[in-house]
Amino acid sequence: MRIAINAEEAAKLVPDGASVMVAGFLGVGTPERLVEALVARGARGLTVIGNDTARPGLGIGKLIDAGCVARVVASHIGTNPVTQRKMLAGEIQVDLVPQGTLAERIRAGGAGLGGVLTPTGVGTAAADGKRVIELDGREFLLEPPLRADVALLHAHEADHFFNLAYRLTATNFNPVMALAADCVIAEADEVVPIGVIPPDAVRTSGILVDYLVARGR
Amino acid sequence: MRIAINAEEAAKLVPDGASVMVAGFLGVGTPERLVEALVARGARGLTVIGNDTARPGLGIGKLIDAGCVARVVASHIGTNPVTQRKMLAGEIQVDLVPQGTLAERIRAGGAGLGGVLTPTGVGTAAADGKRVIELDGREFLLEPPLRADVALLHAHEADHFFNLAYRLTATNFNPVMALAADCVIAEADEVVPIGVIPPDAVRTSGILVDYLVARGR
Amino acid sequence: MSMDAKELIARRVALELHNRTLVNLGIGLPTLVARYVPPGIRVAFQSENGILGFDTRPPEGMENPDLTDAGGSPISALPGAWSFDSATSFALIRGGHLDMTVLGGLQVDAAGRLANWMVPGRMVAGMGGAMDLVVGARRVVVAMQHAAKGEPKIVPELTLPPTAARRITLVVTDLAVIEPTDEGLLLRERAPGVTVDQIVAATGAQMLIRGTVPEMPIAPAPEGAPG
Amino acid sequence: MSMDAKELIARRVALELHNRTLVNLGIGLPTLVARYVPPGIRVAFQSENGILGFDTRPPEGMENPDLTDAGGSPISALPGAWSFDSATSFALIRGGHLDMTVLGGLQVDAAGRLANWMVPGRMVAGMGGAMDLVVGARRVVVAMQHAAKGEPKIVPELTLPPTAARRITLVVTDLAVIEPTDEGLLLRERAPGVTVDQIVAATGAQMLIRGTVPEMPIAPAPEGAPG
Repeated sequence: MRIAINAEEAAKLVPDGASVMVAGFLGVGTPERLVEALVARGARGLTVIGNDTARPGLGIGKLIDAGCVARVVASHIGTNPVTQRKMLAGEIQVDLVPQGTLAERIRAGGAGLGGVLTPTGVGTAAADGKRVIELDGREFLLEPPLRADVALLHAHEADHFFNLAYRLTATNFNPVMALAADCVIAEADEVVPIGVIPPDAVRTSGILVDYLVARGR
Repeated sequence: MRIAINAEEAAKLVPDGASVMVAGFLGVGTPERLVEALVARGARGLTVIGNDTARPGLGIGKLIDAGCVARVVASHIGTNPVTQRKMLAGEIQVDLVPQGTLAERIRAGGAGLGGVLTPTGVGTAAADGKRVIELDGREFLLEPPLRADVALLHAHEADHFFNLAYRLTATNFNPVMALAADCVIAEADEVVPIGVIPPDAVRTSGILVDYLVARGR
Repeated sequence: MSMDAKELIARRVALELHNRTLVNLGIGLPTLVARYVPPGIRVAFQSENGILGFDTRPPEGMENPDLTDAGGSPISALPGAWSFDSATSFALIRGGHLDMTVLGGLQVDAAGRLANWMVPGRMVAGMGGAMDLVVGARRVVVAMQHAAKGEPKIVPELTLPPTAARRITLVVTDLAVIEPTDEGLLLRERAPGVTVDQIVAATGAQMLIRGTVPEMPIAPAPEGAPG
Repeated sequence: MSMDAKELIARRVALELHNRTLVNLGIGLPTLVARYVPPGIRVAFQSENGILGFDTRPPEGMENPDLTDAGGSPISALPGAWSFDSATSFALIRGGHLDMTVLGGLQVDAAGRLANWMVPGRMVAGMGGAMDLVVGARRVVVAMQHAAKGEPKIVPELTLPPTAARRITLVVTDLAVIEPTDEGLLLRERAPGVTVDQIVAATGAQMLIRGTVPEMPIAPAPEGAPG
């Protein structure tokens, strides 16, 4: 059996200036207690990699509100006017990446691949500065793998070995981010004994999870 | 609800000379009834894409025994002396691919990616004739995506919509092959009503499965 | 018959649904298409945040915070649904497993290219999944108003940044159905009560007009619904 | 103490296991390492056909045809095991998530390169997962007999096709433990009762020998086992 840490301790594992993958899609599947602990710690200068920045007061939006973020790598920021405003004010750098390319770049980072060859973005602004590879007469963008110092995950269930299972559309970026960071921290809605999550239902092995955040008391 | 076909009808959907992905790892997770129906039909000239050719009398080995196969794309044929003998006799062409590269090439074929950039095989015979791409001072082989005319899958459970769930190490190549062929045919150990396999347990959606083989009577 | 422009567009697009296929509907107007699936047609709708086979919003109090659509709104799931991660979601999209995507549009040009993700000078939102959808779906149907503030949205050449290099399949507007072809934009159908001249006047690009242009058919309204 | 060469090698390799890491054991000799996991060390063993946390063969009659190791033999699974598809399996391997792989070897050369998948002129088997394992695992330990039929397997330069360009981490044989370094092959340890001269005589490549070479420690035999 392994020992969970509390959210405050977890937040100390994310240094200022770190690159942080935060799972979730408009806040669904985002570890809110971890995010709140980062805000409480007063984290600064983070590079946040995630699908979007949710809304003010929700998920990654809380980090944006609190001024924790220097740079965002995301597919969409249209739901968060604070991100947009801070981008225009030059307070946050925003790198926009097509959503499928973002998922695949993170997967490549975790799978030891040299990059992603995608047809998405060819002939658009997403191709700016990208290497184009022609294969059998078709053009593909060579997109680099993405990794981060830390990944923050949200699971439906975790067991005492830190195996994780996700639920419905809260799955999203969690499984790919679990492989793509040097330090993986997860929070779960429920914690269960080993064996309650059967082998075919485990989506992320506990061997990949460095820390589990204890349930709130 | 959809209608299952019998294995004999399924075998007619695989024309002589077709490329066929056959899931499984040393026969585990291979659809044996489909394989046997292909043998019974007297299929000829198939290109078989799979991890290995199992053993004589098992899985893909049955296709080799019966002379159905002209070409094999696999990571390993060492467990099947018949494949080795037919290769030396010039009856079967064998393309050997590192196992992780094989899985990833099939995934790329199903995911619309232009190829795979892998460090595996650099500086070895696996690099012969391959394009090498240098990224940040590291070399990667550019491996092309793999697709086939037909994929033959084995599932633990199928529901009436043809959703599939796999079991333990019989999962192996099934989920990636399900996306990488023009026609997908599955056989299952059990068939259950829709809803018995919950959304998080489905591994291949029925929308991707063209035909399900009825249970033997 | 009284119906607004959005309903008309949605009911026409619904006729493009093929039986037993996978379809992605963009946020906004395209979402309406799900209401008008013709009788006898069964499609699986995919939401790019990770579900196939979703259903409309559940009754109040039965929402699940772990089950939403790509706009973040609570949804339900049909029996037989499949939930999956983001990499798998875009493997489906990019890999050609979607028969069709229905997307909103800012501009379509004479070459059939779509712009729908960015207006320079305005607040940037990001492309989200739009670029992957336009590249990957077998058919891309653009559902949009024919004009915006009196300005044509169908133009000779895009003045807004393109979403993809690819030629889209069909444009359905409140005035017309237009198919980009090798020869140019082909005017296929006109909305009920709309003349070809009215369409030409509201269209910035040249169109091919061959013989009589028929009135657009539309899917029936579902039973119990007004209209 | 009496033990055969394979057991000696397996018990020495077992000391390389790090707590709470993921380890892949190749087919054959490397498989034996699992028997000698030192007390207090917990590792998860991965089998590349798709399971993490597997256990030894179950009792007769309790085998499951859907649960085998990479050699096709029936295995069991420990509580907390994870089963996954082949693409995920090699994402783990190639992505650097394995602390260690233990593989058999045909040759290791002075540069620390490994050949273990093919002998030209002999029946071809294929590389299986070996190339990915050597490229991807953080540490690659080669477990092999020091010589084959009197011929050294540790050679100045590979005469067999390499498995990867990468320098492996450690070679453990029935005579010695050798570490490939920037300066060359470093003789780290000698097997019980074996002299440095005997090792040098049985080794085809030049070795670095610094001071006294200690005898190799080995993991204890598990309780209840002979030896």
